[in-house]
Amino acid sequence: MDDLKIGVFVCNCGTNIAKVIDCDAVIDSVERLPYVAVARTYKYMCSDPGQDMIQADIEEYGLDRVVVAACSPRMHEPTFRKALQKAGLNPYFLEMANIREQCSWVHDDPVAATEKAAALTAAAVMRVAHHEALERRSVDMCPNTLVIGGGIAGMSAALDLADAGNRVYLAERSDHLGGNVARADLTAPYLDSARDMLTERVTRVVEHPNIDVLLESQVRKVDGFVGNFKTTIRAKADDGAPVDSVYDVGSIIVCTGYKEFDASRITHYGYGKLPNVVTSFELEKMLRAGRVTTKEGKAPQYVAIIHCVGSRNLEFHAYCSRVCCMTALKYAHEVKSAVPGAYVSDIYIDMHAFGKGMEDFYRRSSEIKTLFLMYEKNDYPVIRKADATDDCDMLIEVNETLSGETIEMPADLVVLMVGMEAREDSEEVAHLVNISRDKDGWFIESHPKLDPVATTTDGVYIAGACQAPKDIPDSVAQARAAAARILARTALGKIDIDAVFAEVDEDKCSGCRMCNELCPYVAIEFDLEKRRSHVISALCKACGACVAACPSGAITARHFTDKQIFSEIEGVLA
Amino acid sequence: MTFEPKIVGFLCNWCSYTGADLAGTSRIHYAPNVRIIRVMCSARIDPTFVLKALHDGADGVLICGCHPGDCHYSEGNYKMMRRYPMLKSLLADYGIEDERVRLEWVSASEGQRFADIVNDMTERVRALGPSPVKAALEADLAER
Amino acid sequence: MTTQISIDPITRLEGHGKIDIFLDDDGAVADTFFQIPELRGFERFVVGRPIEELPRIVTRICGVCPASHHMASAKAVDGCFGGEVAPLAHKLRDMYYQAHFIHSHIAHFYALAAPDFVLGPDADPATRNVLGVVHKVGLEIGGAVIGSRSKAQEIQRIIGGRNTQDIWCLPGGVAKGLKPEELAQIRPWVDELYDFTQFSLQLFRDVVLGNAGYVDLIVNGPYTLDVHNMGVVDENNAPNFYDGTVRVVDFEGDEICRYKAEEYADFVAEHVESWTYLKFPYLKKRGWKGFVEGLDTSLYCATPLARLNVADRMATPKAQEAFEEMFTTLGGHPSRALLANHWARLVEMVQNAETLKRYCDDPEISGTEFRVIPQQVTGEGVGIVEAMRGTLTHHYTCDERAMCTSANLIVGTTNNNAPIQMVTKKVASSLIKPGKEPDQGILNMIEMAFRAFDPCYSCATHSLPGEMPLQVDVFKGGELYREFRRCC
Amino acid sequence: MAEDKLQIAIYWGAACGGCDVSILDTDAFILEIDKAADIRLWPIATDGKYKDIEALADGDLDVAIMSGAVRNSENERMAHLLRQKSKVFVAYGSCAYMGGIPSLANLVPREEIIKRAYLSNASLEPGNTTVPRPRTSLNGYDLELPEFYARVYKLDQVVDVDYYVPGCPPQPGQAQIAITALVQALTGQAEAPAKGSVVGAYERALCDDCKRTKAEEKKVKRFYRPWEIMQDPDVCLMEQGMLCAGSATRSGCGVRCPDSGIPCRGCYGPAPGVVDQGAKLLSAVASIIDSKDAEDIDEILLTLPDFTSFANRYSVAASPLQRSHRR
Repeated sequence: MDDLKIGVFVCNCGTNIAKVIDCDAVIDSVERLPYVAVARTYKYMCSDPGQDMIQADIEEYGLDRVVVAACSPRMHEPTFRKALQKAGLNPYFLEMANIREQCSWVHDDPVAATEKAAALTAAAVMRVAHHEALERRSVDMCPNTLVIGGGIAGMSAALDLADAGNRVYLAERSDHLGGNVARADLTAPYLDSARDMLTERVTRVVEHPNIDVLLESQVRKVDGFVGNFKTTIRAKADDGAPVDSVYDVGSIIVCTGYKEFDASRITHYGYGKLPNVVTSFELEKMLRAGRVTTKEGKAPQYVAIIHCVGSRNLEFHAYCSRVCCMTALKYAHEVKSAVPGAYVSDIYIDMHAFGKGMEDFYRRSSEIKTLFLMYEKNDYPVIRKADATDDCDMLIEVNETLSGETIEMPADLVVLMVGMEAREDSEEVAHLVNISRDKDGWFIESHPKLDPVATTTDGVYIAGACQAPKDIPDSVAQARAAAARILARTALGKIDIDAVFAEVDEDKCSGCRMCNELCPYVAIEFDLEKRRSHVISALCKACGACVAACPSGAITARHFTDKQIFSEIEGVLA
Repeated sequence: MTFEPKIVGFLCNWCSYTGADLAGTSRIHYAPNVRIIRVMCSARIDPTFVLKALHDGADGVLICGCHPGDCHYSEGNYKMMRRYPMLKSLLADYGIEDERVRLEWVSASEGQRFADIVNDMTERVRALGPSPVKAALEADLAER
Repeated sequence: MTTQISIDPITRLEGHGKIDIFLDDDGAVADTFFQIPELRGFERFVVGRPIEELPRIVTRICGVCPASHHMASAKAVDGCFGGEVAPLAHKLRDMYYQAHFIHSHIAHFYALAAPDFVLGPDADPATRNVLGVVHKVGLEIGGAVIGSRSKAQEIQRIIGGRNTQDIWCLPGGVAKGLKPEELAQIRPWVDELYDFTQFSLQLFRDVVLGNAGYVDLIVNGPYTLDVHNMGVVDENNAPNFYDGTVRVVDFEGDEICRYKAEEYADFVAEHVESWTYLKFPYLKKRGWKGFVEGLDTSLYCATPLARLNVADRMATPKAQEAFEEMFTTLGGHPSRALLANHWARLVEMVQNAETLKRYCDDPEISGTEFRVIPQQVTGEGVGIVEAMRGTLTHHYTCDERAMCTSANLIVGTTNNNAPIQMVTKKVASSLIKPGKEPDQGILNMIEMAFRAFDPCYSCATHSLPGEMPLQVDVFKGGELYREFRRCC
Repeated sequence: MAEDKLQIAIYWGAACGGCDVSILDTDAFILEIDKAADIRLWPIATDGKYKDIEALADGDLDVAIMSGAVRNSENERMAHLLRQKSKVFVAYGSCAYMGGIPSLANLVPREEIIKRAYLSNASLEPGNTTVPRPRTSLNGYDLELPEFYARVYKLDQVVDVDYYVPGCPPQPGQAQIAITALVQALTGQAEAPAKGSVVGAYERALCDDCKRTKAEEKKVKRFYRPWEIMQDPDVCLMEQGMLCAGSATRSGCGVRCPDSGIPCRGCYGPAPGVVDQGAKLLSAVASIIDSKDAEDIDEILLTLPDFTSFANRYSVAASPLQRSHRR
């Protein structure tokens, strides 16, 4: 370490940084630190000239470590790592100081902000001195994929993968394919038949030579890591006894879908008590059977549709279930055609008509004389049994916000647009494949915008409504995106493993086994013969839980070593 | 001159650090007293880091991780959740005032919350005055 | 003008203790002060700890007699839980403690006391050590000494897991029992140890009692004090080291008082002087009367001899024979001859070995009911044992979660603090007189007085170890003009 | 004093003497030391003259072995003197190495220690108000006591230390290995260990040598104090809910405590490279608590009171905070 040469590059980010932070003062303060060979500022470090400057300095000064004080590393760390690599330096010899998002953008006192920026930069300098060269590695990629869930998303993903020549195991818990779409009649906004669409998919899947459909099957266990999973699937055999089979796959797509909100939880809608209050899925069933009637078997004269049942409220789910508005409009059309002359009222909070063809659909729904009534969030419409003198079964009282009046609507049939919910087995599934769930139980994607199908577990993807409420086109798009991600990897035949992971020093490991159960990715295995723990680097996600927990300091987190963090502490406090 | 506390912040990469970045992109202004050290997960935060920060002169230590149930690594933050009360009682035995070390859950979308926490903690630590650690260790040396 | 003599083994020297002797203008001893310069604060820093941990913390008061602290502490902790202890555990602890007594007494007698008697107080200081003893009595015997000490240590280790910094006791019993195969292993050693105690007594008879000069020195020398005696006895008034009643007998043999452990604070109190960290225990009902001798004094010794002085008899037959022989030679029971402490150790060792034998023959000793789980926290306990160097008292209180709320310790050597002050002055006064300048002899004489007590300042200050290194510096007119030194 | 013999001093600071006993307990090995070396100072066992040590030139002693912590001005003075006179200075035993049990006193203010010892305990002379003072003038005589410092120091907080021998006390066999290694290095028979090394102990934690079985499932629903349950003598104590510092403690002691049914309390100090034994133990133990609910965790921790005195039983002075900072 004696002859280390560190270059420090402080970015002005136009004026984003420089208008608050005195970048020259930062340079002055870090120049005095050990090993700093050169320190410069530049207008835009991430620009090509900025990167060129870093590369030129690496060459000219023989730099072996680089600190860039600029934006968040979450923004440009990959950019500058590449710059180092191009100049022949190991990319992990970079450390960034976040002086924009966490300094110039949040502080207004230039003196204090400059002092803090200098401290953060000093910490980066002190840290980077302890950085080690790390190499990414590659392992063989098994081309097979396990798709969990045989709904529209699962089938779509399976078909793309299978069409490309790869083996797909499609595991479905129930005894048939199709998922929730199989429960629908027509689809919005073009009123196409869901059944036709699904039949095409199911037939292709079942007949596809590269797809093994495993009905009445549940995934029991997932071992291994990206490219090399071993999955155990329990199927119901002919005689009813369960049989476990092991499948080798390189990737897993979770397409477990959603379940509908239980309408009886909202007591004031009287679902389960008032016989003619039904859920959207119950209406679908009537529509599929071609007969829309009341419990008494009569054609309803007044049909009321209530939106956001379980969605968009404080009591149950704050989120929007995304498909109900357009489905409700679809019902307006379908009810009108099933019961000509019926009056349809549509009681909503906001009409979410995003997406292709939807606004048109909304307009067309108005044209067929659907009565739209708007109510305030959390100010629920009240349903009561009508008096014998009334010509309807029920009366719905709505505080209508557009008119500002309280309106009483007659109804013979009330349709509750039940929202989507994470399935009750989502926790179990998350555990099985080691992915995370958000507070509502939906699986979490790797990045909400840029990586919406990958998860925190490499090789495990999510698609469809298990990730969040979604309509059919979005589910299919996500499924096919997941398939494309997998195909891109199988095409290479190899996969890259991140260079950042935890390592056990076997000369220090005492075999206490404190760490064995801590890893969420089951990346720690215990060698019973040697009595030492060992990290399977391909499985490790580098969270560092085992590193902190190891009572004898035998586990090291690459790129987040104790020494590196200690120097950073010293740096920020220097 | 008012006393400006130096607070070391240990933030998990996925939620809290991102939340702090969000405070930046949202231009939410807050006190400049917290210096952030990024770790991948709050589970990586060895209590030694906190002790070292206090030894090295920090007036306070702020630890932030994902909300329970929201950990990027499934359950890392629970490890921190368990270490925290033990660490706090250890620190109390070493005479470190309660408010100098704090654990907060900050999600990637809670830029405002992060800023509020920093402001609140800065005020509380400012009210406590400088950490006694460095001064006491120096006074020990002077006695000898 | 005052002349100051510093006998200073610590502050400017190797050990931990200091004697200042002040001479008057004529050169006679005006006053002496024996100072203990250190304090560690165990009584305070054990507060707040789980009470059951104390037996494993307070052992660090003294690395020479950790077993004594461990036992006293364990008993105090038992008290905090209502006092229920598995009967087998009491036996095992007592057995273990006998082994500790044996190796400690062997070390003291052969390494520290024997040089004075075997080689004589006038021998060349360079040879007046344990190696000198070995040379005189023969290498074979030296081997036996080392072997016996190490066997006694090994017995302790087998029974309780460690032979130093003991760990074994838990509230209600002990952490491990004595397996039959372990018992079989130690059994022959116990017999050998018994033989060794008989050998040691014979050695004492041959070497010491065979020399009229020594006997005279013991019985009639300056090493006597008219203070009382303290020791723990069983229901028959025989010495018991692990458990019993504390009995105090005056130097004429009359009982002054007896008390149970939990009553200790009614009978003993500690006086504080600002010039030493070590307190001065005295008989509380008599009040602090200063450093005075006589039947009215409130001061007492707690030493091996004091233990035999308060006892009417020994608990085992061979020890009883030795007891009778000793007091007959000393001219009656009780005795004030401080140097007889060395002999008393040998007598005690016989009882220790005989008791060990008895336990080895106890059919229940290798049972498995060695601990009961305490059912209640009663919050207070006092544990008293006889440490090698005197009666040792640990007194704890705890809260309902069994966390220590207070601790008070009166340690073996502390009991003897005042007598040591006094014998120091006595010896100094007999040696330093107008016109008689102190010489090398002062060292030996003072050292012999100290060794009689076998003081352990590690224990006494809850801080400092070991035996007593000594240095005498004689100052006249503020100038150092004589110095005599020795480490033991 | 033979010219070719090593010159050695053995000394104690604020110690219990157990370290010296541990050297004595090497039995016959003492005679070997005696052959290879002149022991110039060893208060517990041999003759030696302090003034001679003072008269030595700097570096005349080959090795000084000091046990005990530094609690007062006298301990410190001796540490400096021995350091100055010796080529190699060894901190011997837990107190010298980490502050030891005496450094638990660092969690308590000095004044409270004095108060408890002399002003407020059950057996004090009624009405006593006297406390020991550094200087007392009595009948015209001036009496001095060393200064009782505000806290305990480990040796390397006071002087430069070359090697450390851990243990309370060091296991005699290990002491022998450590001393042999030093003697061989000093006589050119072997390479000297790197400065700052811990000698006389292993590189792994105690679990490596502990015979108790360890299972994969290490989860704690509640802790048990050693007296609260009857233990299984063959199963990891941590798995039985008993706090054991073995996993965070260097091996070398011979596993005497867990082998006898008593959990390790950490006397051999942290594993190599670990800054604070207590923080590491904390981190590990917390990680295996079986709960994800903050309130539940608090409940569970009620079964583990006073964790601090387990975390740093032997190492308060060595922890980053070193002492209580309560004002």
